[in-house]
Amino acid sequence: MEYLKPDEIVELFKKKLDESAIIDSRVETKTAGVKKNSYSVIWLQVNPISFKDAIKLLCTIQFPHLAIISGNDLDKEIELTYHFSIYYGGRFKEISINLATYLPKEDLKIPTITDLIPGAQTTERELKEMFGVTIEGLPDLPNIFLPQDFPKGVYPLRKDEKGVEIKVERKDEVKKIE
Amino acid sequence: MNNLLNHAPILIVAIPLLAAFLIPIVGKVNKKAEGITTTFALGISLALTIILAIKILSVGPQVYVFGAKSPSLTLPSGLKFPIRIMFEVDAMGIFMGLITAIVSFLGAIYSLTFMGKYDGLDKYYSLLLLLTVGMFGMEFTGDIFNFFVFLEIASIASVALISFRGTDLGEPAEAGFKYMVVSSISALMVLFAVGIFYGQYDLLNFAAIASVIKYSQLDKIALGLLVPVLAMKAGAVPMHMWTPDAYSEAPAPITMILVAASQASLYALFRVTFSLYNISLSTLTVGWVIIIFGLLSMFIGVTMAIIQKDIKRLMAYHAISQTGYMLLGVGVGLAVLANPAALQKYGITAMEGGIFHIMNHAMYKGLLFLTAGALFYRTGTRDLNKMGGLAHSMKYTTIFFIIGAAAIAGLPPFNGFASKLLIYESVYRFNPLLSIIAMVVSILTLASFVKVFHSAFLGPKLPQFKEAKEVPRSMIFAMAALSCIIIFFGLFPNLIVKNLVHPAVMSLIEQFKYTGTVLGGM
Amino acid sequence: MKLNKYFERSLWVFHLNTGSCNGCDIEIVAGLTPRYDLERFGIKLVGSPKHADVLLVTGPVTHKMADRVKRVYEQTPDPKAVIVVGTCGTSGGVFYDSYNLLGPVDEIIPVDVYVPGCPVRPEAIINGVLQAWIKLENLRESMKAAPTK
Amino acid sequence: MTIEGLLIILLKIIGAVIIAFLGVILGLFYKGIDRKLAAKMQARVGPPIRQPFMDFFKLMIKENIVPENAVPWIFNGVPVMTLVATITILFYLPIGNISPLLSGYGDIVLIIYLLTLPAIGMVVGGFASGSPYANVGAQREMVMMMSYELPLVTTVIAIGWKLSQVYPQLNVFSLAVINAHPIWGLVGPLGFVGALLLLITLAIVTPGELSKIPFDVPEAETELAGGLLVEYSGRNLALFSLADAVKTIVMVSLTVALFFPYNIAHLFDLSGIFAIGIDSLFFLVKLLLIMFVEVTFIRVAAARLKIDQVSYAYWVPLSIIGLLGLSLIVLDTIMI
Amino acid sequence: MPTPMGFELLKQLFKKPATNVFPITYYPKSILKLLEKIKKGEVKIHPPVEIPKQFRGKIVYDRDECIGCKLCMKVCPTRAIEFIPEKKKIKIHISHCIFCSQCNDICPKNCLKMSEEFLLADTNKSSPGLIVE
Amino acid sequence: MSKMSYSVPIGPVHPSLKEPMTFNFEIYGERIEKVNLAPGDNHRGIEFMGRQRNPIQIIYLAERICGICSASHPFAFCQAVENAAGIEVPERAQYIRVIIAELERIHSHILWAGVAAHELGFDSILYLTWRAREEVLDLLEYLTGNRINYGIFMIGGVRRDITKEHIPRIKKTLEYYKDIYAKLEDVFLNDPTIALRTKNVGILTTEDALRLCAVGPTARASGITKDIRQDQPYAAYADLEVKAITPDALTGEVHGDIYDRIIVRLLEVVQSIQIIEQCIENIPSGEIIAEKKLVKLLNQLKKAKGEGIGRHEAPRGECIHYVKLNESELPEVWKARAPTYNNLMTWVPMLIGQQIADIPIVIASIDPCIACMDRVTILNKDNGQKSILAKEDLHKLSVQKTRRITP
Ligand code: SF4
Ligand code: SF4
Ligand code: SF4
Ligand code: SF4
Ligand code: SF4
Ligand code: SF4
Ligand code: SF4
Ligand code: SF4
Repeated sequence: MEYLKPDEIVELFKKKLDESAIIDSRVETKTAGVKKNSYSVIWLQVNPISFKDAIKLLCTIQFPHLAIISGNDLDKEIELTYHFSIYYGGRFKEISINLATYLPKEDLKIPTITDLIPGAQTTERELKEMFGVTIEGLPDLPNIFLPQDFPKGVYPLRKDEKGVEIKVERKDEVKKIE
Repeated sequence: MNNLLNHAPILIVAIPLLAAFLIPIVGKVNKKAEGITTTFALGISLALTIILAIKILSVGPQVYVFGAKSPSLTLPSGLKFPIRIMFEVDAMGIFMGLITAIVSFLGAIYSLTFMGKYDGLDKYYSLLLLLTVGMFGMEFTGDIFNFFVFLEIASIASVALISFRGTDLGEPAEAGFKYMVVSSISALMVLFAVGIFYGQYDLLNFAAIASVIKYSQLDKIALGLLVPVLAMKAGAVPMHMWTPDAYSEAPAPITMILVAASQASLYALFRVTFSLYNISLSTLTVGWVIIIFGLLSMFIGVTMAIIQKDIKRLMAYHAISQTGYMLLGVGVGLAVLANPAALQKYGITAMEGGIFHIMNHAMYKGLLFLTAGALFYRTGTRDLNKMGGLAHSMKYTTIFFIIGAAAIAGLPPFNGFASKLLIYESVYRFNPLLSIIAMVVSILTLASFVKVFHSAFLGPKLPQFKEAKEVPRSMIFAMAALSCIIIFFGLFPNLIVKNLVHPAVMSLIEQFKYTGTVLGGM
Repeated sequence: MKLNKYFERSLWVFHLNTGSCNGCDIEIVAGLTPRYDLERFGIKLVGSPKHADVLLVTGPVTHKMADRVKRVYEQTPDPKAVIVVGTCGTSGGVFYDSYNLLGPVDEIIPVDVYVPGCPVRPEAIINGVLQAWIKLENLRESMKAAPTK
Repeated sequence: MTIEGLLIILLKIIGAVIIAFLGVILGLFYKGIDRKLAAKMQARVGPPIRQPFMDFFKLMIKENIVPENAVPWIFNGVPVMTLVATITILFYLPIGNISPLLSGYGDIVLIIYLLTLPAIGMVVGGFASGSPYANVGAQREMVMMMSYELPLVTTVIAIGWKLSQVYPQLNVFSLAVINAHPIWGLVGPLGFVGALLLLITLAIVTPGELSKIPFDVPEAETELAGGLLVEYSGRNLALFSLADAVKTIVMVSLTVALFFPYNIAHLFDLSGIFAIGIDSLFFLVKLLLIMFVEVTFIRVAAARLKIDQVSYAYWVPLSIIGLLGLSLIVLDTIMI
Repeated sequence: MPTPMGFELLKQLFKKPATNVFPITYYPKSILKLLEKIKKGEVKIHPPVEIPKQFRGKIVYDRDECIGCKLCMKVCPTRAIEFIPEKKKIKIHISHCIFCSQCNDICPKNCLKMSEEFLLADTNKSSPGLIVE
Repeated sequence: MSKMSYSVPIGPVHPSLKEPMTFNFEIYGERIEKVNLAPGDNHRGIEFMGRQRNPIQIIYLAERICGICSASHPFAFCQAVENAAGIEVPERAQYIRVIIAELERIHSHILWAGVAAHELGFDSILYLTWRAREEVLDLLEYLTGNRINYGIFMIGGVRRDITKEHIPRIKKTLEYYKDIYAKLEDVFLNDPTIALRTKNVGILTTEDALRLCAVGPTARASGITKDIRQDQPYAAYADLEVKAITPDALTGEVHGDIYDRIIVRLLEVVQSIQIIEQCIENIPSGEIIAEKKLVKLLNQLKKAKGEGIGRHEAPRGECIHYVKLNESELPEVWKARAPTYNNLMTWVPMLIGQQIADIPIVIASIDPCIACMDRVTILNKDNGQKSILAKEDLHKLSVQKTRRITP
């Protein structure tokens, strides 16, 4: 397997995809230990339209390991970050790649990647349940973490009116103990 | 009274026969009377059988010659051929007769309510009576042609009864048809054998043939015809394919009687081998043949049973399996017939076990079929998967089922254990493997019945059987009577073995006694 | 409810995790292992609440588990005792402010002994059992004194 | 019936009560020893030896919960039946040189059947409770039961057969007779090996009969949450645990009776009450040793097998060992 | 069984068990009487496994030193610390505390310490033993 | 035997699960046909709670995501915050972190070995291993002040130093494990009953492991050499030669069965011992924390802006935390991914076709931590909440039971 340098990977993405696909890119290099060996983390922001292509491209480099998808409710849109890593299996070879994409609240749709990476199912289902993102192409499976009779249209990790009502009432106030 | 007693053998047969013809007429007058009449007739038969049994066991075999001045007239010695038609009832015959009498009487009682919802009961009861007549006949007759005739009567009645639930219904009709084919073939074979004997010796009387039999090539052929055919009628593997269908499609009381009927065939098999041929044949070979039939029946029967879902089919396969025990016990006896030392040491015990098992089997298997009938009566299904939780509502049936199941599995202190114990404790001396297999099969039987018990009786109450309640009293009575017999036999096996089974076994072994009764001092 | 002196000598324990972090759970198992060996007091873990005398509950009670805790409690035959192991079961601990918790345990079922600690050391669990013994023996004494109760 | 007859019956009844009582006590006591030894081997202190008694008394005061789905009379009846069946076996077992209370024709076959009764009891009880776990447990117990029967029966029949060849006039299936004629003295070298194989067979059947690891699949705690007995509580559970304790004694004494019926009183020229005493003591020691080997040690030194592995183990290798033992004994006899 | 574990087990049969018999080996005749005896000093309980220095047990609070700055409350992950405004002092609920000692670290006056006491079981979760003032 | 399919629920309260989790199996005879996982019973809403606390408080929350590897989540979380806020960790602290993490790995793997043996009904091994485990717990208690939930991690470093006087004790413990390791290996790998139960059971092929994104020993036992300590070393691992362990190191082959998972974990115990030895050897001197004053630290975090990920190879596999700070006291995003979350899906190919009796050991074989996987939020809804196996379901199940056991 040929190894690409982090910058080359970013270049590859920019080259192979449309111009508008990669909105922003950043390569971070971190060091650790006494010897200050370094490793790299790539942060890419991808246009939702080209998102699936980006994943496909990623798969051609090496079968990537998907850690998880994290979400962040930014009022008007939702930011999804797919945390991947590639080139695992060799010392200091691994590169973390984080693909972020912003979905507007009116059009919360993203294609599934389970056809490429079956292991993504759990986290995609979680995403669907927690943020109400429609995963196109994901079979309509029952809830994985939420109860089956969870009300439709409520998405616990949203911060807007669709999130859960935050009603933290302490069952036993400290004072109650006395 | 004594006079009447002398006529007992014929009366036992004649009363049901008469009743059979009376039923349609009675039925015209009063529908309800049909069943009562049948029960009454069979009750008298039962009483007479018991009386006759006491007499035979104390006095010795009884002969009844038709048309003679004195019914017990034996042929004067020297006279060449016993020409007359005659009944000859010895300890073995009456042993079987008792089974028939008990089973048919209880069957009739059980039918009183069980068959209540069907039409055409006049036919039913007539046929039931005819079946009984056929069975009594097979057991009492001393004449091989008559045996054929009674076999036919029993067969025809059985066919009609098996398909009684409706010739337009697929399964009963098919089962009836199968049984008809089997019966026809066996009847034909028996007839051939009759021909062979008649052709060779000009004789039809068992005793007479036995006294002159030469064990010629033709005799061997006759044996070759009779053994498999009778084994088939008895439902031994590998000629058992008709039993599951017939047993499961016939109404429960009839199934019970059919079990006894196939045992009548078994009886005939023993009669042929012991009374007709006895040591003139190479007993070791034939004995082994029977043992192997027995082992096969035991093992295949039980393994087939385990996978059944229809409760009556399952029981039918167990019937096959249990027949194996009888064949095993008697087969071992036959195998050592020519070896008096071994016969004394364990052969007789083995045969006692086998013969005792016939009686026991008729009782507990009858009981089990009746409980299956009771379940069917309340649930309308025989499919175990559809039943469940019936112990909640049918307490008595549950208890009777437990008794029956424990008996068939040979658990102490029920009768099955008593006879199986006799078998285990004797056949191992012939070959240790026999006992091992017999015991293992017994455990498998147990396992199978535990499953049935679980499927049908245990578990939560099913909504569809919410209405199910205990079956009517006449059915309970029949089952209770059988249960009592089972427990009684199980608690006092020695009493039965000594007084009933042992004489029967001896009468099989001591061929000369049998022939001697008929042929006088010959 | 009947009590005899054999009851506390033979406490069979059913362990119920209602959303704990496992810290306490593994300490309970550790309590059974050679170093601590709870079995010398006749304590043994059983697999069915029907066999249990004591419920060892760990964890704040999550919504989903609340119903089950109640059911397990009901299924446990009398007489029975409940011991809560760990701070989070006692009061919520770090999980005090989650809306998904119905806990602490005593909100759901009656609790006899609390064993705070995060996690509790196995010896503290033994100490918890000791408290239960004391409570039971006191109870027996009082029942003897007033048998009508 | 004569007065003497009545007296004998009365004596037998008293004897039965005493034996039942002693059997139960011994069973619990040995269970305590078993637990203690197991704990010792696992480097623990373990419960006190009287622990099983306390467990029993505790269970007796516990509430008895009958599940909704169960048929109460069957559910409650089964434990009693199980216990009664096991205790009945005790009456047929010889203790030291005291011959069994009941003995007659073919008691060993009877014992084999009686041994199935507790198993059946557990199965029915499991089925009766209507819990899915108990159900699976009950199915497994049945599979187990069917599996270990062949080797068990082979062992018994082989010994009976050998005895019947040497003493044709004796009632060889009576345990008293077997007890009086140790197998080892009757066989030649080939038969000795055969008898050894049979002993191994019986030793491996024993944990199966008793549902102990590695054959405890019906109760597999981690899989079935207690399996058959999940739904049982209180008194019923106490009865089951008693039955289990007694059954352990029974199975172990069966090994003693079949293979180690030796007594030592005559070595010391003792007779009368002393002989009975010392032989009973010796019997208890034998029991303990064999229990340690067959039950305690095997159970702590093995993992639980799966049900298919268990039934394979019994149907194939063990049955072959048993049948091999049988054939060796037969060969031995025929060649002599 | 002739497996590695089998030998191991047999060996162990003749060794001393690894158990630390805290507080006593077996259940006593009567636990209440035992406690009495312990109180009187007639019986000694077997001590638990030795506790290392710096063990994080129940909190001790030096009330007089405390200046009521509430910093400890700010970092406490469990809200175990309650502020008593009238006295400008705090009160710690042990039943809430997870013994993280974060409050010790932040306290400017070092008036909080972790003790070695860890046998805290109680039948009442707000008993005086579980509240530090 | 019964040959009908039927479904069996396991959990959430089931003796083979130390934690609540629900499985639904469709079973044909004794064979598993279909598996449905229904996690969520242990959900405590930890990420949600994290939104209302400051990062220092979150450390303790992260620690209690799971008490078994209670160093892993704080380790990953602290790294994530440090990356997001640009805090440099002193080198000495990096070494101490690794020592603690590796000690924890020893404890966790030995614990797992005992649990696995217990699932197989082999309690003697449970006792043997857990007795051996006490030693490392004592050491951890000695170093950190607690047996479990050590509370030693802090943003920017560690809270307690490992001083000279600690070293002999650490060495003694390592010697103890070197001694006992041979015994453990012998007991596990040469026992016929264990082999019978674990060889060729619960197989996960290399391809499945890749496709399902398996991590940790579960992936490595299937032949994937994935180990962050090797792939993207952090803290002191960057100075050490750590190699991912696959079962072929011992047997020369990879089967991906439970036996292989046992091998991997056992070998990793040895590896951990070596790592700790090297760390003690090479530990640099210096500070142990970037900012000693907690108040200052809190203020620094309040002003920070940025995102960062922190990764740590926990005993069960990669643990990854993502933190986004946005000039606020509370973090904007905190996402924690525990190893079991990814390994969850591997149960399905492992379980299909196995028997009921294999369920506990297969489930245990990935060393699951349901506690940490279930941390996602769910709704607060007072009643009417129907769980996977409600009483009605159970009742229905028993009703259907007749269908199950068909002779
Ligand atoms: S008390 Fe602490 S250690 Fe115990 S379960 Fe709760 S959070 Fe975990
Ligand atoms: S424990 Fe095992 S056997 Fe029992 S129900 Fe669960 S999966 Fe089935
Ligand atoms: S030790 Fe921790 S939990 Fe306890 S009071 Fe202090 S900060 Fe709060
Ligand atoms: S931090 Fe210290 S001084 Fe400040 S309130 Fe807390 S205990 Fe008192
Ligand atoms: S009742 Fe439900 S939760 Fe409880 S053990 Fe049974 S299946 Fe599991
Ligand atoms: S023995 Fe059973 S209940 Fe006890 S810890 Fe093990 S699995 Fe849990
Ligand atoms: S990986 Fe598992 S054990 Fe480790 S911290 Fe996470 S939940 Fe706990
Ligand atoms: S599954 Fe989670 S809670 Fe259970 S032992 Fe593993 S880490 Fe602990």
